[in-house]
Amino acid sequence: MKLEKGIPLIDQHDENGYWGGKFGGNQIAESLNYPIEELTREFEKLRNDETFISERDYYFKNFVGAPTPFIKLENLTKHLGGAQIYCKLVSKATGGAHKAYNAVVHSLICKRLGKTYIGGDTGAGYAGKMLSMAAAKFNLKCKIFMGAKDVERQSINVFSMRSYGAEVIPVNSGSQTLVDAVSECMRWWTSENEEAHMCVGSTVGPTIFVKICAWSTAQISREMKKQVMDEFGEVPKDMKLINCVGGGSSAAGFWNEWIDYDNIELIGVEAGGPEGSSKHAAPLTNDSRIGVLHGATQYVIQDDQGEIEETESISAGLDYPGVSPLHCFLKETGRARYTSASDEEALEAFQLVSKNEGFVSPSLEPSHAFAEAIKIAPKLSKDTIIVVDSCGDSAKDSKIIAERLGYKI
Amino acid sequence: MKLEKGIPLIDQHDENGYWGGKFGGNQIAESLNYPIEELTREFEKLRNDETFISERDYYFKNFVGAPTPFIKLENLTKHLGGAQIYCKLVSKATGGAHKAYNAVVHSLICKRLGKTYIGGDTGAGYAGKMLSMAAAKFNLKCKIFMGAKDVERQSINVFSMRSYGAEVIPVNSGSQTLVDAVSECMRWWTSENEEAHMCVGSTVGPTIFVKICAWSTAQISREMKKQVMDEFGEVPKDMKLINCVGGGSSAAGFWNEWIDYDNIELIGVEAGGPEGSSKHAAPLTNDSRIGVLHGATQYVIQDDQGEIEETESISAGLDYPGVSPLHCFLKETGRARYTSASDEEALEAFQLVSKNEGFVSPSLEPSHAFAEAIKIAPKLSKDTIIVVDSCGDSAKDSKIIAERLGYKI
Amino acid sequence: MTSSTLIKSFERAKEDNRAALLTYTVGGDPDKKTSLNIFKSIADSGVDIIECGLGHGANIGDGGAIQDSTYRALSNGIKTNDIFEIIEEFKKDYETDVIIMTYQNKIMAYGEDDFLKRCISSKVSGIICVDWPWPLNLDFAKKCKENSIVFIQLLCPTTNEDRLKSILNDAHEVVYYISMLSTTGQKLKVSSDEIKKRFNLIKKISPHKKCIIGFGITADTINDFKDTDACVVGSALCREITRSIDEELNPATNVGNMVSDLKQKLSS
Amino acid sequence: MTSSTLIKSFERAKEDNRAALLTYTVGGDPDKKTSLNIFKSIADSGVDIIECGLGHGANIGDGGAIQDSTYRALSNGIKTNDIFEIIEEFKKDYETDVIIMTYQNKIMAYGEDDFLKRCISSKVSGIICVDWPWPLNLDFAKKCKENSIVFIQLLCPTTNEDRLKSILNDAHEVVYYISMLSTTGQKLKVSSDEIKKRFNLIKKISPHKKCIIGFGITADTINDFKDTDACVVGSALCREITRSIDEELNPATNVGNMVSDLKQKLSS
Ligand SMILES: Cc1ncc(COP(=O)(O)O)c(C=O)c1O
Ligand SMILES: Cc1ncc(COP(=O)(O)O)c(C=O)c1O
Repeated sequence: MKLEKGIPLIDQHDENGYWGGKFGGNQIAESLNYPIEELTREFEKLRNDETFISERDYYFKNFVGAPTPFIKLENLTKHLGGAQIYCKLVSKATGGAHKAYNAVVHSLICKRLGKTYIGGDTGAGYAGKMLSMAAAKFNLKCKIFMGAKDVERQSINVFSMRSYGAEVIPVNSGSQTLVDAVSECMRWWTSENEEAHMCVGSTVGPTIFVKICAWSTAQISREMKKQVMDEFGEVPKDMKLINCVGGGSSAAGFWNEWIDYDNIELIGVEAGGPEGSSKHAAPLTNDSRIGVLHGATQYVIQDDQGEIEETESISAGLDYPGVSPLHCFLKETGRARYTSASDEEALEAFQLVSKNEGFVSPSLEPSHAFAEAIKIAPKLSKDTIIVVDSCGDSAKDSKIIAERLGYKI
Repeated sequence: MKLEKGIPLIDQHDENGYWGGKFGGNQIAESLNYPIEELTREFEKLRNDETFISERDYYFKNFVGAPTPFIKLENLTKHLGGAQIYCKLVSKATGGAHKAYNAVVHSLICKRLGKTYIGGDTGAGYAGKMLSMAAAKFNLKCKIFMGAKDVERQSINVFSMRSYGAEVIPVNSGSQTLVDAVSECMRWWTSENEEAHMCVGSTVGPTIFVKICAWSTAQISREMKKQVMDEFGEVPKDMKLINCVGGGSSAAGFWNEWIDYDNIELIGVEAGGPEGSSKHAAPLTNDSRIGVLHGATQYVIQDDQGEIEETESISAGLDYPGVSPLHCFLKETGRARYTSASDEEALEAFQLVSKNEGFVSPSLEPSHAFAEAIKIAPKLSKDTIIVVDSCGDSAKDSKIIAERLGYKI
Repeated sequence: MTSSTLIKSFERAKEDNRAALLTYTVGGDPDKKTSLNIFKSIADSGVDIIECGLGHGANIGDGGAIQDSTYRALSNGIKTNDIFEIIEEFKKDYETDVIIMTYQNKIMAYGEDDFLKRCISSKVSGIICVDWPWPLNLDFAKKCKENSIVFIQLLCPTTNEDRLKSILNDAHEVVYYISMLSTTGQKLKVSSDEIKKRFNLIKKISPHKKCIIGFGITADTINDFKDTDACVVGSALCREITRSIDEELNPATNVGNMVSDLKQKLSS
Repeated sequence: MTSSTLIKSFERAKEDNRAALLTYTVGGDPDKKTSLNIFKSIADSGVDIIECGLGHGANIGDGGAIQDSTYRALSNGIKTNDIFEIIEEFKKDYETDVIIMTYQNKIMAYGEDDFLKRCISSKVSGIICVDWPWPLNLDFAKKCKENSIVFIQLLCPTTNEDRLKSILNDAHEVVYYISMLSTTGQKLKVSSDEIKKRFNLIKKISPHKKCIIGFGITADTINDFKDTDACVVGSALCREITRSIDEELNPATNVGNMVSDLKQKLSS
């Protein structure tokens, strides 16, 4: 399995949609073949269409709020006393996370397809919230599928989605969480694809969804490259880019422009779950078995029957049993290194970063990435630049964090 | 009482700190005379100090996230069918509101004063949260005063402040809300001013605090002026700028650069409270009596004994019995027009805007401003430009709104 | 060769001047013993071919009724091996053909080759894999053929003519036409005539392939399809199992009665 | 002229070779009748001058103990007129001077001129207004003077020498030195010596003005100040009122006892 240089990562799949001949693909019902072909065709056209690109850029700038800041964490660097720690503050994007890029692009595509209805999955509620926002903006009818358990525990987000006019469908099957929401969303699309477009909330699902999502989040590294050049005048010799990995859309976007730079280390951090537990949402770190989930081949947390196993993580956004084919590919080619952080480590990282930096208050997902940075920074020299993607804002996690830290809320 | 052209509004006070010879001033205990003189001297130096200005601009850009978007609300405009409605999306500033500008500036001043300790008041928690964030960033010890009732009902924000390392002091006196928090903060500063700096969370308090705060939020109209020129190529002939007014910091910043343009109408919207109630937080609209509150002369909601009356508004941020001397001055000179919106009107405006626009989900404070826009827009011509300052994000109000709209949260 | 028996089942129905009747129920629902009884009862009631679901939790094609059956089986601990054992047991007493309908991950987790071996040993006649579309499935289909198991390709209303022809060209003796864009168990949202138009197109391209029509067929509409090759009723039966369990009735008996009724409607 | 009686009170203490004793309690706390009794009891216990707080909810200078008294009075419905009535009643039987200590908004709300008229009719000797600093207060101070009421300017440790001189230049016969940067009722955080140093500076600049020292003085430290002009004890008394009310004792008696004790300490 080999990574090519000079070719966008999202295009390094074979004719069947497999990266490295193995990960991804379109393992879908025949009823989805046509809409997926249609979408694939349309996307290939649009990504080369200047009007579309400038439309995308307009909304990225004016609604998502590009560029998000790239800043040095002076206090944290001093505190850890090793590598210089920088941060890409993607949490300042509209809605507080990177999910807005994908939501905007899918909404624009939906309009181009002449469809007036869009549906999407959501776990913690970020993807759904941002899709609802975009849908309201672009005058699209919107349906969000969400596990019934998540509907209960993320009720504030459910309310937001509804206030943007979206219909929120609680999914009662299986574990009643994200994995089931995605399944149900795909089932819905199977029925409605003549009228409706589907947005998958991360770089998972059939190949075209992986591609669109990563193409959207690539904005993160595109704007960051300029910021890095402004800051250092050149690409630093020794740079490490650390990102949490759930589905993998944030990491894919954060790394996209840097993949051809061999001297830049890419580190993905999965959710290790509570210390002592074995229900990790860390398919790459745990070398779980390859399987098919939501239409694509990938590492999947599953039992010997091929049944998806329940995962457990303090961070709702990382609590997914599969992982993007892109990351499976980056792992097998050795281009990226994957590791995990436990719930406890993420919590500690959250506290250390918030207290030291103030402006950077990572949600629990990027707190996993910070945990790794905190682990390795002290051992590294001042010439090493660590950049952490702080891809989510802690606001959504206040309640969970407060309870864990023993505050009365 | 007369407004001068060519002189910044914040400088149009007399030697005793009174705007129009009447509003503002320094009605403080003798123990605060020295620190206020010191701060006044220092601020006059700093606002002319290029290094300081570029430091301010650096943090406005990189942390607060300037410029915030200026966008047309196409869907709402179409829906209302009259004036063209634009929106300055200040809610995209760090922390979700304009309070970050003042927090950053005060933190920078605190450092320049050689002080390592900063304290501030907060009502709903915005001002306190952003001051805690800034304090963490700039390595300052931080104390936030908050009414005990607000501590209870805004517990998530209390937790945030604590996670940024701030000490949150519940204030048990009086109504246990913002008005008491400000009083207590001033008492604290009376004791600690040799070591500590104080940040007042809005354009209220002694003259110098009004000035610093409005000077900070002026960033809003400074950046917006460019955006208006980009959009229209000139200053539109018929433009109305609508802003909610609590303490008045947001409106002061939104209007600052436009005050000399007589053709631009400035409309301030106060909190009219629940329909049928008389406990309005609308001192300007209700022509309440002039009094002294928190060190400055202004319109104050008070009884015939000079005791502050409890106000009532669905929006925590507008629930303040006084109002900035700047706005008293703008009202008496006739430069700005003030009106109010009821809780119910604000809620309706929130729904209409969210559903139509998606990306713009105003908190309850700017929902008051939108209510006025919705009221007047249909009667106006297409040549009229209405700009609403959407100065807060609804996230903080989800619970309140959901409950009011009958969602189960 | 089991595959030849499968074709014979179709031909027998044709001789009766009617379409073959297929049932879909989830193997192991609600438990091994009951499931075996249900199959026996279905067979006794005159079904031509049994489709046995090897349920998958993270499926993306099942409607609510079949999901309920699947979760019942899975949460009762039913494993892939149990399904094979049920079929093996069933085939000891019955000639009725059994087709497995499943999802790719179930086959992968078992191992493709092991899966086929076990199909043979338990006398499975064919395999339908919902999320393994043409042409990705060709290698596996070939292996099936080598083992005399029919791999049943799926077609649907939006399969364009080129693709239709290519799939039919690669297809084994039997194909499956998904009557409408939907998951299983939804109301028929296209007319029977429209379905038959597509069915006829398929038959025109491949006159000798048997084409099963599925999705949305119930006792109300089954008669419309008597002059096709075959049709499947699934969700209605799964719902009946659920109802029987909820009301503590005997699911085997009730499902059997339903099948008799369907058979009669198809024959009249 | 009431103002002349105020000066006499200071002079009488000086003749005793001690500082004058002032008490601060909140007028109307907890109600009109009890408050009057407290004042009487304080007077009977030998106080030289009574400071009567006209409490304000949105005050920015009161510590916790005085706030408690203020809120008790306000929530019992005490109005500005009630305070004047208490003082008027008190002055019917007592010669002891009474000074009002309040905040500007209370005076504004009553009306400056009405306020002064009522001060005169109820025989108030002086006014301290915490949040009405020099020079903003000069117009009002002038009006006070015209009505023979002493407007008492405030000074503090960070009042620089220029300002100190200007204030003293404009001040009436009596000034008030805030001993430390704090609200009322906090622990004395500077040494008595340091306070006396500032006191002496004030006296050097204005030898003929009487200077009251306030903030942080209790029974423990009062003796340190016997050779100054006057000192105030406030929070300790307010706390005693609160304690008496909480324990259902007679606040007038208890506060009186406390004052006797303070007077003795100041005299010994
Ligand atoms: C803040 C944040 N980070 C990360 C993730 C994980 O998703 P992905 O790995 O696709 O970025 C989520 C998902 O909701 C998220 O909200
Ligand atoms: C979003 C928002 N808008 C407005 C206000 C009112 O304050 P001001 O009038 O000073 O802008 C607040 C205060 O908390 C606020 O949070």
